[in-house]
Amino acid sequence: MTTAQIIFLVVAAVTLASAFMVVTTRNLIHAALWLVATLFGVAVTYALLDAGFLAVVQVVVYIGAIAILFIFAVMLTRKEMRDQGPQLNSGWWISALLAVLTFGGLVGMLWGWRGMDTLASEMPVGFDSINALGDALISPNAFVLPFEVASVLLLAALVGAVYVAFNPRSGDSRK
Amino acid sequence: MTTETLIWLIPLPPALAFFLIVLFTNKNKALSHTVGVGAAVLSWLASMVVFFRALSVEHLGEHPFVSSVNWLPTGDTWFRIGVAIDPLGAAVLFFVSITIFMIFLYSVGYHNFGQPAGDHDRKGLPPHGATVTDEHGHQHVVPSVEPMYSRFFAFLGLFAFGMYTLVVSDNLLTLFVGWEIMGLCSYLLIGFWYGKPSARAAAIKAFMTTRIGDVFMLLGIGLLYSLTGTLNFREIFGNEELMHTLATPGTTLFGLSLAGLIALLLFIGTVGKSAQWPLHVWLPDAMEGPTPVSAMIHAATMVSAGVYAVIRMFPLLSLDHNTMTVVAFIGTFTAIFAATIAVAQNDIKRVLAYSTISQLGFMIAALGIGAYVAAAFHLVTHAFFKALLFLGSGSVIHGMEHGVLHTGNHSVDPQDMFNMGGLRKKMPITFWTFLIGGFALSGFPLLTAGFWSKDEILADAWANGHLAVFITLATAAFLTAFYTMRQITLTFLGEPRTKEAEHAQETPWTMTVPLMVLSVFAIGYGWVGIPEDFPLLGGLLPSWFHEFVGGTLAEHPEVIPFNPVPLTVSLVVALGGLLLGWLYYRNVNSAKEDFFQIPLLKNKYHFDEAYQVVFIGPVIWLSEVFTKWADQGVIDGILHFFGPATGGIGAFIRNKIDLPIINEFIGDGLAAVTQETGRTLRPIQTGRIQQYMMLSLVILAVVGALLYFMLGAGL
Amino acid sequence: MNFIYEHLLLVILFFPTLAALVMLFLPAGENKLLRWFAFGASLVPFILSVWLWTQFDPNVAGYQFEAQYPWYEALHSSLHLGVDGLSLTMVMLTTLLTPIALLASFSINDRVKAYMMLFLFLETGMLGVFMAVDLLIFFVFWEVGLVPMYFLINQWGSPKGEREVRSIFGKFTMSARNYASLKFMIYTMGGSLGLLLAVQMLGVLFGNYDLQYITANWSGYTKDLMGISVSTVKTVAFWAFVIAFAVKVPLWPFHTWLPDAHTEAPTAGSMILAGVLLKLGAYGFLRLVLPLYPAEAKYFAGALAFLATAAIVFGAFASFGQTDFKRLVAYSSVNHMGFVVLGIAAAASAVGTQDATIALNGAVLQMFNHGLSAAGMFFLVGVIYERTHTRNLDDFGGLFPLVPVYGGILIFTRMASLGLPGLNGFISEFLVVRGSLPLLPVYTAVSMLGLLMTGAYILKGIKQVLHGPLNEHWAHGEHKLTEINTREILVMAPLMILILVIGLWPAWILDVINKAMMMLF
Amino acid sequence: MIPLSWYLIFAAGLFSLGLFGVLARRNAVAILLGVELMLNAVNINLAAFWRYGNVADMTGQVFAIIVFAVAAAEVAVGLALVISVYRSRNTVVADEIDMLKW
Repeated sequence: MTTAQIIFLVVAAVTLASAFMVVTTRNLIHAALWLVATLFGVAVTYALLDAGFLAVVQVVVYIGAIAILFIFAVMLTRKEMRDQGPQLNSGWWISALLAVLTFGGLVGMLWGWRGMDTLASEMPVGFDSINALGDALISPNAFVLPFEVASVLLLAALVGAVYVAFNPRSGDSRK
Repeated sequence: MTTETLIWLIPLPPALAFFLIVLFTNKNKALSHTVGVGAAVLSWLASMVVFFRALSVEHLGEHPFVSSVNWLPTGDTWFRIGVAIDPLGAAVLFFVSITIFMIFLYSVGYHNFGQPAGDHDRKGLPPHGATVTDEHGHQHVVPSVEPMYSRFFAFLGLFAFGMYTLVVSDNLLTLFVGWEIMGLCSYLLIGFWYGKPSARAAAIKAFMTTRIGDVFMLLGIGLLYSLTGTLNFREIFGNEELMHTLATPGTTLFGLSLAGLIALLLFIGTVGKSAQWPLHVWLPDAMEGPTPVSAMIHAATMVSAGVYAVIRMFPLLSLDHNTMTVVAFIGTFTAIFAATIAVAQNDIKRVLAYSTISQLGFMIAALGIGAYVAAAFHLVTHAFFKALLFLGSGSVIHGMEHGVLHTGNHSVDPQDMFNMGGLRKKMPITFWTFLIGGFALSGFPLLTAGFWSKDEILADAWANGHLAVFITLATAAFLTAFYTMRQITLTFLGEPRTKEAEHAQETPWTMTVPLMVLSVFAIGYGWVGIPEDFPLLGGLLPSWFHEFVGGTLAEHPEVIPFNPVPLTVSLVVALGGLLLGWLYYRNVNSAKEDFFQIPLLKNKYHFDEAYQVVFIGPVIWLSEVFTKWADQGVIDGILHFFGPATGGIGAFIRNKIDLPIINEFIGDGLAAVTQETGRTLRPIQTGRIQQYMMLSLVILAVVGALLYFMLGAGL
Repeated sequence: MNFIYEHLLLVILFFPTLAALVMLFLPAGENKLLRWFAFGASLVPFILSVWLWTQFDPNVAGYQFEAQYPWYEALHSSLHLGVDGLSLTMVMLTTLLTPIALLASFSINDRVKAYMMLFLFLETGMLGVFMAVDLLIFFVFWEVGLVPMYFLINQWGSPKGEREVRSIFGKFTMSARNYASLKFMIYTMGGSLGLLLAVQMLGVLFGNYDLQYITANWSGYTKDLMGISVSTVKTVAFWAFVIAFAVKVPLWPFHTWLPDAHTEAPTAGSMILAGVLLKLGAYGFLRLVLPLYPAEAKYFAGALAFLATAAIVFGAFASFGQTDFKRLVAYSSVNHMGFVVLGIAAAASAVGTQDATIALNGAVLQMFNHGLSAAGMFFLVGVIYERTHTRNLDDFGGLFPLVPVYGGILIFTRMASLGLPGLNGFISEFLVVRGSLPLLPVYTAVSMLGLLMTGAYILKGIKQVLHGPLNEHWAHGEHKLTEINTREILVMAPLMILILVIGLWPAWILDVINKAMMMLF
Repeated sequence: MIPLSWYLIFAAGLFSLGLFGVLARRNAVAILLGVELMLNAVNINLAAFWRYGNVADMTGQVFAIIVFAVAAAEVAVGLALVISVYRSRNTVVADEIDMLKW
């Protein structure tokens, strides 16, 4: 057991536990907060994988924006739900079974794969992954087009979200 | 100015006058006739200059005045048009310019210039007279001015242009241009009083009848042009090799030589234009035109053009014996045929019209027997005396109309000779000039021009051994003298038969001056053609005409020796006819007493009716057939089969295939099956997103497992 | 200026379309503005074609002012334009008649904008045919011209009249203008089906549609095609071309669309229809049939001449039999265009001889002349129809005293149509007769019967309209016939001047035609 | 050193938990929470494969970035939809939002 392994196992356990709480806790606010914890765990995992940029983006975008958005959404819709009543469907055990089966299936499939025990090679000396990522994103030979498409997608989502969430009864002064 | 330039200019003034009057001066009567008469004077002056210059040239026949320009490009070469004056052209130009000038002058008076506008006159109808109040308060009816006065001068101008063009042309095409323009003018002038249905019909009849001839003539021109590559008279006739080729007998239809065929086609044009049998029917009807000016145009000038054209083409004509025979036959037959009809006519102008046809027949017959100088001579003299007669008859009618206006009895026909009588005293100038013209027409011996020219034709016929022609023409000449005397007697001699005739009046100077001028020529022009060896008179004056016009051809026609037989015959028929006419008709007072009112003659041998049945009826029937039956029946019928047939096929496909099979069975059937299936499967759609997802996961798992085990087993 | 000169044909061709598109943005109700705009716009191509005429060198063989623009690369078809003496004459005719027709249309008050736009589109369509040096372009413009004409007849045709269609399936009725426009469209399209197929075949065979290239190679082509002997293919293709053009000319027995279409079309539509559209067919004969199929044309010259003679004779007879003034004039077009084809047939039988050249000169000049006189005639019929709302000859008669100026113009134009020497029709008819007579003597002689009947129906027209006792019905009150007005005289004036000028001095135009014909054949 | 399999199994677990949340939770917002978990699991995989493959090839990371973008978009639109539905139907329970059924 190396230090890295121990760190990984701890992080993984915390992350999975938080994730479990996300899907099971009754209070949605709590669920959202557990999600923050999970996301944070994933960010640490990225760091472990030497993907520093991803780790930072994970924290900034997921925790800083998405999770907060969830909390807002929960608060906006919470009035009726309170915390009463079941938070799970009546057929939740089928879902659980399916989830377990999926996990089993995935693990089972992975088990026979030869690359399972591959170890990470050393990072090349002087290799700056952030620099390389930046190059890849804006290089015409690489991913500038998907990158731009993603930005268009975001813009479309922005417009769409505003349009969908817009309340014509309260906010539309034109009517 | 060179003579050639002058010749080019001759036809121009009348054409300019036409455009000036039509476009600008048509509202002003005085200005219009000034322009018209002025143009006629200019052309006349130019013609006289050309004529006298032509006289001064020796051997004009070999060295005529010619000038030409490129006109139509035809492949590598050009078709050239131009002018030429040779002896024949000069002679014709002489009489044409004088008569045209006289006509213009005469028209001023005839259309009552200076008289008030009519009370009820309308455009398109002859003037009916105007009521005027004199200083004493009496109301008179006086002749009224023609409502379309200016237009008449415009038409006359165009007509003169056509005639001059025809005369000065050096080629057949421009001759044809002038020919057709005159055809148009004759149409316009005959139909001048278009308000009268009879005039309207006569105009069309004239145009169509002459057009039959013209169409053949055009074919002839086309044929000649394509065979020789030119239409220039001199180039064709001067080319002996070509003429020889054309004369090769038996190469075309009916065993005619090419020359014969072309000449025949061209001659048919003349038959139409010069109103020869069987296309003579239009000329008498053409008298519907304004009396008598347009009639005079048709009779004295335009119809001469037909003869002129044949004389022009004489070298070609004479190449084929068969064509010559046809020409001689048609001429001779027309001469006697028209003369017999003329005997039975009562309308003063119609008598003259038939006499014109008959006289033209003389000329054509002369050409047919080869006496082309005689024909040309008769052409000129006839033009003078027939113009005189027509103008004279117009004067008579004008005088009679005066009488009609005076009495106010419009039922009296001012043109019927049986309504006249005794006009000698009322209209002395008209009488004397008419008498001169009539005697010239009859061939009154020695004194008149008609005698010399007619005598020459008879002499030629006799000398060349055409006995049948000689006898027929002599008979026709006798009839001519007879009906001319009948006309003079009925019109001028004896006592007035009606009140109107009593009140007839002499016509104004613009009408009588032309009469006097023309009567001078009707007498004097004969003297230029007295044969050299004529007893007593021969040699007193040189036989100028024969010398001059005979020089037109390369080969100078031989002078026929004097023979007493034709001279005697001519003397007998002329004097005999005149005498018999006077003796018989001085006692006849009405149409009923007239022995010669034979229905067959009176009805012109029923040619009009026959043509109506044989030609016009079928044409109208055919035209109906072509529209109603062929186009709208057969062709459109076939098309109308396709339209509805396509529609029918469409309907069949729709009703029998599309609707039952495709729509109901396949289309609706599939829809029903789909619908039923959908209805059955509908409960699956719970609308719950998580159930969908679970289902898809289960299916994914099952399919994935299947694939994994099956493929995995295979791998 | 330099740009215009270099692309002169393109500018002439598309200026009307451009103007029509600009018209889209003009206010619809401003009839006066729309009329003058369209008229002014149509003058531009005319002025440019006069310039073209002056710049054109008749002594140079082949096309001039050639210009090639990419169009359909995949098919190797390009917008290849060019004019020679033949097309130049026709371009002149088109650009001359369009402004005149537009000026004649000033009395149209119904949907002026659409009407004027259609007319301008029509001009482009017609000009395109005359300028095309590419078979596919030729065909495209050939069909383009139909569409505006269809709508002009269908929408602005004479509103009255029902047409009873009888067939073996029974009878039904439809409005006359509907019937006429449909007939016009279907007839022409049906005729050009074979043309399309034949054009496609040539295109496939040679890999491009360039007219010069195909002309140079096709007549000498001897290999079998698709397993069929080349002579069979050529014969079939020849007849496909001939039928397409024969419908348009129209030749007997493909002519029955013409009286209907002419009669129902609006006045200016008839003018253009008779003046230019009929020429497209004859132009097709000269531009495509004779150069592409010299051997077949020679072989079938007799058949063509037969149809032409039939058109001349039957057209004249049928015209004589009409009681409808406009229909009478319409049938006269059949008669006159017959002479064009007679000349072409004669030339086909002996290409290269002087007779053939003369016949062709006559045919082309006859096309131009008929354009002038037929346009004039239809306009004059329109003038009187506008005032009286009837075309029945029996309703007229005795109008001369009421409308002397109109009468004079009518007689003048009718005489031009009759072929009176001194006016233009004579020159061309004489040349055709002169050229055809030695080559096809029998047909030419028979066609003289048609020439005779031409006189008959023309005089009938004059007699029935103008002559006769004063017509009281049209003389007074609300029916009072008014004299032809200044605008209408202005429409007729250029036509009449040209008729007279060509009649007296034809060399200026005939020289261009003659040289073109010499070099073309 | 950590073998690749650890990351993969970790990601699989995270994914399965997310899947359970998506399938079992009633609240629409909670379903979206589950979706986020699943997306994170995928991202872990992408990052891991990048690290254990050719480091110079940035495809894995780029994909992860794009997944971030998609996730952000999805959340924004998804939550907007939820709020919109909540306004009109006054519920966020997924089972009750079944207007799309037959």
